[in-house]
Amino acid sequence: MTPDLTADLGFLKLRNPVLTASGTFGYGLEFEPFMDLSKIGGIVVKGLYYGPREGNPPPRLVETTGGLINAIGLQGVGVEKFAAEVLPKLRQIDTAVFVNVCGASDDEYLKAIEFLNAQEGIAAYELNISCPNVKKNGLCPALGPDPTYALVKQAKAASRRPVIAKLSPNVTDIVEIAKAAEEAGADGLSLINTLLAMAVDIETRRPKLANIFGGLSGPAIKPIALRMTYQVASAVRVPVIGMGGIMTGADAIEYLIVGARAVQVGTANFIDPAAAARIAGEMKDFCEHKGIARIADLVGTLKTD
Amino acid sequence: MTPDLTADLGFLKLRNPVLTASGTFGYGLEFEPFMDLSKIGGIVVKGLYYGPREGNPPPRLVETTGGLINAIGLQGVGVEKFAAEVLPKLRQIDTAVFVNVCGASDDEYLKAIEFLNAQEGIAAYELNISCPNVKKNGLCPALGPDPTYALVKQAKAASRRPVIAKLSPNVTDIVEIAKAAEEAGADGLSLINTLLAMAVDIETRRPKLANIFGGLSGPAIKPIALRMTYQVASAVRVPVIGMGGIMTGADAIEYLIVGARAVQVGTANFIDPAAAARIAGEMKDFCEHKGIARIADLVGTLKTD
Amino acid sequence: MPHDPAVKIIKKQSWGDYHLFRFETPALAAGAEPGQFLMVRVSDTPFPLLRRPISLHAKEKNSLEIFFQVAGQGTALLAQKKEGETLDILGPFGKRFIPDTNALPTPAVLVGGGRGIAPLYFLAMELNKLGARVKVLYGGKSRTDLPVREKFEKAGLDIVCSTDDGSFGHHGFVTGLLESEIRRQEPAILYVCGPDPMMKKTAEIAAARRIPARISLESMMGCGFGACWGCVKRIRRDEGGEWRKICEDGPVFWADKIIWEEKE
Amino acid sequence: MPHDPAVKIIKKQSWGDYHLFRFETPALAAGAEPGQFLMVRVSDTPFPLLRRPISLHAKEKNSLEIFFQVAGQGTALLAQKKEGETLDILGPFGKRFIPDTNALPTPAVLVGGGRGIAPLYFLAMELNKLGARVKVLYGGKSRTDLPVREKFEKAGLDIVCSTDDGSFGHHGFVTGLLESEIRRQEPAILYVCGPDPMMKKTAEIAAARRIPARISLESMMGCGFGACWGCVKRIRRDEGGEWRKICEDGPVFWADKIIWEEKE
Ligand SMILES: Cc1cc2nc3c(=O)[nH]c(=O)nc-3n(C[C@H](O)[C@H](O)[C@H](O)COP(=O)(O)OP(=O)(O)OC[C@H]3O[C@@H](n4cnc5c(N)ncnc54)[C@H](O)[C@@H]3O)c2cc1C
Ligand SMILES: Cc1cc2nc3c(=O)[nH]c(=O)nc-3n(C[C@H](O)[C@H](O)[C@H](O)COP(=O)(O)OP(=O)(O)OC[C@H]3O[C@@H](n4cnc5c(N)ncnc54)[C@H](O)[C@@H]3O)c2cc1C
Ligand SMILES: Cc1cc2nc3c(=O)[nH]c(=O)nc-3n(C[C@H](O)[C@H](O)[C@H](O)COP(=O)(O)O)c2cc1C
Ligand SMILES: Cc1cc2nc3c(=O)[nH]c(=O)nc-3n(C[C@H](O)[C@H](O)[C@H](O)COP(=O)(O)O)c2cc1C
Ligand code: FES
Ligand code: FES
Repeated sequence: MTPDLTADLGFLKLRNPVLTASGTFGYGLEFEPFMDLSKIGGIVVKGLYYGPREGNPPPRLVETTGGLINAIGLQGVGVEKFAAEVLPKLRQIDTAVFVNVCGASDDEYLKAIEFLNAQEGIAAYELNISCPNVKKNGLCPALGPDPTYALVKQAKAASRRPVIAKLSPNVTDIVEIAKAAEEAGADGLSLINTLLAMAVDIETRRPKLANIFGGLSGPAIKPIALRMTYQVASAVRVPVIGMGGIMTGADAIEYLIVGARAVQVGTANFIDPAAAARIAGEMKDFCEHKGIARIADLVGTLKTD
Repeated sequence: MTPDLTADLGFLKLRNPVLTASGTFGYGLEFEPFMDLSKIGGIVVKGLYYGPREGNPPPRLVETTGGLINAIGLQGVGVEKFAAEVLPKLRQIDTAVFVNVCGASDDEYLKAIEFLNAQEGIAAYELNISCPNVKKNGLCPALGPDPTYALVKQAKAASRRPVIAKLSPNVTDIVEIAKAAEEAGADGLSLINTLLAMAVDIETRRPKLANIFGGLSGPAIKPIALRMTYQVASAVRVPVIGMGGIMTGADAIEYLIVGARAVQVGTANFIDPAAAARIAGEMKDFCEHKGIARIADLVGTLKTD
Repeated sequence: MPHDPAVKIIKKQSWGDYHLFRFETPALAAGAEPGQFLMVRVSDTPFPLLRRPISLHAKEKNSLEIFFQVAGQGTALLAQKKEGETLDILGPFGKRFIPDTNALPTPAVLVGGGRGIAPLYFLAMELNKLGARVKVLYGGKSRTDLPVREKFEKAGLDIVCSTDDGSFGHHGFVTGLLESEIRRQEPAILYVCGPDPMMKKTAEIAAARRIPARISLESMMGCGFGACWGCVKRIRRDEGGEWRKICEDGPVFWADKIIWEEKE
Repeated sequence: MPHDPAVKIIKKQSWGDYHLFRFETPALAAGAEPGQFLMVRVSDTPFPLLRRPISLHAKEKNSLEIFFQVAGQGTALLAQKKEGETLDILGPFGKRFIPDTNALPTPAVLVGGGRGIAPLYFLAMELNKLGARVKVLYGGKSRTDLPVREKFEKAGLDIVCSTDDGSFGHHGFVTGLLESEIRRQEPAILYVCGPDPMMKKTAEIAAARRIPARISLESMMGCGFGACWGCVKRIRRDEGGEWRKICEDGPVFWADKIIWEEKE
């Protein structure tokens, strides 16, 4: 018996619980040579501002033990070019497309949403309120419940589509922020974005990133991300999408067990461009092996007695 | 020419900038078979409550990619037994001894300090206001500026010795907490304690730690810890002691460059019980190689123009 | 200083998942005793981060042997090492199996399950030298799960096997073998190492018959030498129990001092 | 799908820090062109996390060669691999060195510094086949830093060397060799790969003499195939510059399009 892999986000049913994380999967098409994109639950495209963006000067990447620090700074084509050149191609592909929406101000988020509202072929918006690479010291709306509430509220009012708020791990109490987003009407929450980090070249005594700070991702952060996913999933009613360091089906299943309805695969895509499809396959194998009929039955089953 | 390795903490001069981190070096004596303890700057002993403490049930450890999650829960003998059985032996050793002081309430911290005030052979207290393994959800005073201020202020009043406040990384704005501790009179700041984390066994669907949550340490967290050390050292005047994932002399030098006057070596001691002495040696070699006459000249020299 | 950063593998034998290494290491072999273990660095990269605890399996003048089973990524990396390569090892650590010399004339029964047989060979050889009558009970899942059986036989040791699937020796668990052995002749002492349920069952049998038993416990170890307090298990004191370190106070304990965890 | 998870090393040669591997890999060799690179997984553990970019050094029907220098922990792990072992490799990626067929009769000069010689062998062999007159300038720190010199000679290619310490060939930088070569006979085109300062200097020489030059840039790469936007450098457009991906838009660029970083 083949297990039922569908993941129910409430506003949307996914073929399976594996999405690709924003900024680690380009606009999706880059991965077509490696993978059948209809084998995964969906793709979250690289963060888009309303207009095109230059991004940060290089070096933009540093590898660390089990991790990757990036300070790309959201280089991108902007929503217009995306709608004209990328979306038509994505519409040919049988997978759910999430657009990760960015803004330097609340208004810019809304402008991007309004423009995208008029385009077809988008399943939902993922509001990137948590990018640490844009403002100084990693500042972003997701660091406080008030800016989170205000922005999500406006985004919901402007949007004709479901809105997922993507949370930052660089906070004292992520549950407080999650609840603010939920109260403001978010249809779902995704977490975590990267952890603010740095590295130093001891020869030159310079930061290894031109931007000084960047965001840490990869297996190094999985234990922190899993803890936060558990805390948030235990405290809100909207669906939670977990991510951070997922490299294998087993990693993804840990996220489901602590309460995530779906997961996103990020850094793993760089090492294995077929990672998301492989992970979905490994999750299926796990279910078959254990006789789990519906993968959704794993969600939130952590035993803590 | 042999470089001058001394580290000046203001209230104390250390032979070299390498201390061992609390909870990773036992009470110091465990390491005598492996290392000449007079080769390092000093030792910070395992966290002590006023009374003896049972600690958490096992499993207490999980290894992760580049990291270690622990939920020891500060099992320990308490200050009286420490003073009677351990301190006399530590006094025979030519190295600075820091006592990491814990408490379930402000009063318990003060009781421990008052007792220790009467003992000889202690260089300073490191106030552990940041252990994530004792209360539910990792709660601890270092999560907020107000409890930090209140506790440090009382500890300073009670103490006849310098007080170092050990900060938590599980916060939105570590600079705010650092400043609160400085204003309350802390003679120095040490950071970071571990990051709140978890792991799940997908076979049993149970947390891999009996305590559910634990604290993540090791090279995985170095990029986050280094960033926080830089932020804090740039914002306070009191000396800063940096730690998190230091495995080599090069790692330690990164911390000095971002502004730490000394460092602590933690998880590395488990893998290489002579790590602290080795790291001090590697730092010396670096200075010799680069013609750096005084290691203190490296402190805070990060170029960010 | 019990640290040898370049222990040479002078012999390697493999049977499926099981591997045996012989090391040339006078530094670590000096004073090594049965029941003790080594902390082995299985790679020179930061992955995996921690050392792995592995028991002493045998000792000759300047050499030591370990016998291990691949259980995960660390032991898989260890298994890839070849003869002539070197390993960074700390140890030996821990409290030894104390040979109960009072009981020497009546047999000491050694009960090993799976990889738990590892420390019992070293112990059996020592007891043998001390003139004790030794009987070894060795349990595995199936015939291929008993790779060191012949080694005991070649050393002239009395060994009886069991397999869960009956493909070799007694059909059933090694604790079943133990029960019939006890019916035949009550042992003076038991020395036990194996999976948790097997050790727990053995402890129950020993308690019921009031046979003294020494059990070697396993635990997740951060350091192996008493510094991290990560490896504790519940050990009985006069009254109540306390968390004691397996690496330092153990790994060998009297069976009746161990308080077994209740898990679902 | 340009992914071969088990590329077999069928030949290995080593000279100190430098190593050459020949792979049997029809899948990756098909369509591989000079200037392109592979993304090589140097270990099967999570350390190091990322693949490493390595240029194509040579190609035969079903096989490819790489030539690399140990630069850090990743390349050190790669260097430990032995003949018969397999590697997980993606690629080839990137834009090739385009042979400038217009300029074929006058010489194409290939300028390589250190490990930067790697892609130039493949290119030289191709240009040679196309009937171009090729001259190779190869610079190293010292005599032992020129391990593939003989390989070029054996292939009948015209190669001249320089060493920083004068222990072999021209005493000085390879850019000095280039300047005298230009004085002798102005090349139709330059193909360049080496350390940043060497490439920058070559670009300056090329600009001053208005010689077209193609330069292969290096950069820290997260993925190698255009997905991470981590590898960018400043490349000129009509006016101003923009961050372009080295892995996808490069690694080979026209010299006059590259905007070199100003670093202290
Ligand atoms: C004192 C002592 C002596 C031992 N002697 C031997 C021996 O002689 N031969 C042998 O084959 N094995 C022995 N072990 C067990 C061996 O240490 C583990 O199998 C090994 O650490 C697993 O590492 P891994 O990376 O392969 O597995 P991991 O991927 O880390 O884990 C695989 C499984 O093993 C469990 N595990 C991990 N670490 C330990 C540990 N320290 N102890 C017990 N279970 C663990 C995990 O919970 C998991 O279920 C001994 C353990 C101890 C504590
Ligand atoms: C397109 C391309 C083709 C290349 N071809 C070859 C080749 O044919 N032969 C060869 O020997 N080397 C080649 N390199 C360089 C090679 O990729 C690096 O030496 C290698 O990635 C360093 O990895 P490491 O883990 O050994 O060093 P690390 O420990 O990661 O770093 C050591 C040093 O190398 C630098 N470095 C790290 N990654 C890169 C990178 N991707 N590019 C450049 N520098 C880096 C670091 O900044 C550091 O200074 C190429 C690089 C690129 C981008
Ligand atoms: C190179 C890179 C670029 C990223 N860009 C974005 C982005 O544009 N928008 C966003 O919300 N998150 C971005 N992220 C964060 C990831 O989506 C994800 O939250 C994070 O990497 C953690 O997952 P991982 O550990 O699986 O990579 C980026 C991450 C990386 C590594
Ligand atoms: C097993 C273990 C026990 C610890 N116990 C304490 C403690 O008692 N008091 C304390 O302040 N920090 C404690 N810590 C935190 C360390 O002192 C240090 O802050 C942290 O491990 C980061 O450094 P590292 O990455 O070098 O290990 C402990 C860490 C570990 C791994
Ligand atoms: S393993 Fe560290 S105290 Fe026992
Ligand atoms: S290396 Fe990832 S985009 Fe170029």
